[in-house]
Amino acid sequence: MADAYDLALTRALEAILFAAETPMTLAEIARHVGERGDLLPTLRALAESYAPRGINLVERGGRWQFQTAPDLGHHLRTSRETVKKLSRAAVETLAVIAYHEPVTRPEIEEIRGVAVSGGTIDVLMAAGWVRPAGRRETPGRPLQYATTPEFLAHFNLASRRDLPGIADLKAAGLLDREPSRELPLPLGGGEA
Amino acid sequence: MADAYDLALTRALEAILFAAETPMTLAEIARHVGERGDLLPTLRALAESYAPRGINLVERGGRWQFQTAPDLGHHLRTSRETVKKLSRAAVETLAVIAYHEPVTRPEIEEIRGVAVSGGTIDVLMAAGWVRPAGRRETPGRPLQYATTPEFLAHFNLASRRDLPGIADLKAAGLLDREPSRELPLPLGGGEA
Amino acid sequence: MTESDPDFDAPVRSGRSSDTLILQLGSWEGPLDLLLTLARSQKVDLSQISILALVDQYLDFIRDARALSLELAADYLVMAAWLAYLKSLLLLPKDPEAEPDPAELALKLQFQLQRLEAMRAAGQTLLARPQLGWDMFRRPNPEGLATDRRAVYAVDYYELLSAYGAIQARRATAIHVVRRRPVMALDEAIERLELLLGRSIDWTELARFLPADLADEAYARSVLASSFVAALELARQGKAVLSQGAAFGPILVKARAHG
Repeated sequence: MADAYDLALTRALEAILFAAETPMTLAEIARHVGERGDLLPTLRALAESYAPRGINLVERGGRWQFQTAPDLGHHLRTSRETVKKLSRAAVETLAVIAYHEPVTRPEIEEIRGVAVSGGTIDVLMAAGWVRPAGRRETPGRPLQYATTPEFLAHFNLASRRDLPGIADLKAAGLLDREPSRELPLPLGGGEA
Repeated sequence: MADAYDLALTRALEAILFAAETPMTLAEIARHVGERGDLLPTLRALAESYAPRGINLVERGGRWQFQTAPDLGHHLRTSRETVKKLSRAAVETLAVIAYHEPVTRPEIEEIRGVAVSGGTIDVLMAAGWVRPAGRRETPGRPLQYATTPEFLAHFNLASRRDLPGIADLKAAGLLDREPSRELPLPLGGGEA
Repeated sequence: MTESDPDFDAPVRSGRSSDTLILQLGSWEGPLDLLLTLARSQKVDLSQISILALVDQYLDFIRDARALSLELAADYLVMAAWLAYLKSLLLLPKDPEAEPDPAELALKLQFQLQRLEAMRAAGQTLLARPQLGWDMFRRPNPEGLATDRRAVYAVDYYELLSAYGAIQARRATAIHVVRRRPVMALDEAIERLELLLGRSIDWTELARFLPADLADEAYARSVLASSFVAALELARQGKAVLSQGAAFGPILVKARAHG
């Protein structure tokens, strides 16, 4: 990190990510800095140098962006900001999609035990958190849904692996379509 | 700068200025951080710490803002090349100019047997292969066109003399039909 | 009202527990949700719940609701019927041949309840996380990164040369040679037919006036066509009379007697 080359690259990365209108993939960043070999180590070092600051450089769903540190929201909120009030059905549907993706609507309905209204998925798509993700190659070719990088960015998740408790849920067999033969493990404490 | 209080203030200032819609006055910044005494020393120290970076904190007319370092502007613009296919009319026009230069537009039209649109020659000039080459000293003083060194470079030609003559074209099967006897060979004499 | 009395606003009808449930009738999102709520009232881990007790709870709830003539959506009743069936299977002596296996059905129900509970908790955990636009902020008005599109034209040497070749080929004076084709011209046909017809006043088939040895098929068709048109022309001129008995029948021709 100390030599002149890395300094120039680091400065370029800072400027590009600062000016970018949307979070950028590695390929997009590379197009702006030109051919400079592997950017990832420099990006990671840069992110680390920003970690204690009020501005953070983060990777969310494979896209890099600057954002303010999550603990400083109270300095920044104005009367304009309102938390999107999601219906219980929307929150639950979002969780089902995030933890089971790609998932079809019949599967969402089976997990929730009720019909999912078109409006619910619509709200999640309008928020930019959910997208259609191709068709399942089964009879009827039902449309599948998955979350977007914007969903990860919104909830400050680096990747789906960081979804709270996902490893435990998976180990407990609760992300499977069918119960496993053995009795499922009890849900772990408060986390799930 | 080292104590915890200043670190918290510095982080808040970073976040506030990063998330600001417009450059902020000291009073506006103070409203966001609450009563914290004199902000100016902390702001100046922060500006100094950003000075070598790709993002700078600057004061302009009493207002503070983050901006990209002025020497990095070239990274914020990139040019992407898109390959376009040259139209048949443009290729023919280019060929006529190459074989007959300097040549006027009426002459190109006569040789091709069809009208040549201004756009066609514009495309060839935009591609960097054709340039205006003075006016012909005849009535109406029509503009003449010629090829550029880039044209030669693109086709890997040392000079226009390397262009094959009619006989060569015929031998290579590039003339579908036999030209009439009376047709003067365009590459006659010293001109080409 | 005194603030020291927290129960002041409590519902008066808190005597019967089923009442409390029924008062909340609208707040369940379907039978599975109701089942989950009932299961939670067992106050044990969902993996330890008694399915039989749960079934009884659900059936009691539905019976109470019906006793109060409350309208229940059909899916609540379908679930009630299914649970009653499950209960009967579970109570019967264990039959290894039973299909479906009641234990497996119970396990599946338990799995669904656990999974719904897990997703519900996950949703709440997500909402509790820092959120963009509330906890974290991006720059509101980034300058943006510009991409200039520059066109690069593709043309290779061969294209250039063949284009020039094509121009030269176009410029070449084209000499069109018309191949002589074996035809019988109309004038010739008229002259010939008129001669053969003579002054005959007998009806004769037109085909009999055609030359006999027509080896060349193209020429034969030409002769037929020309002779037919010649016959029409002679009829128009009043020199011949034509007759045809039926469609596609033989065409008869004779000279017209001049009065």
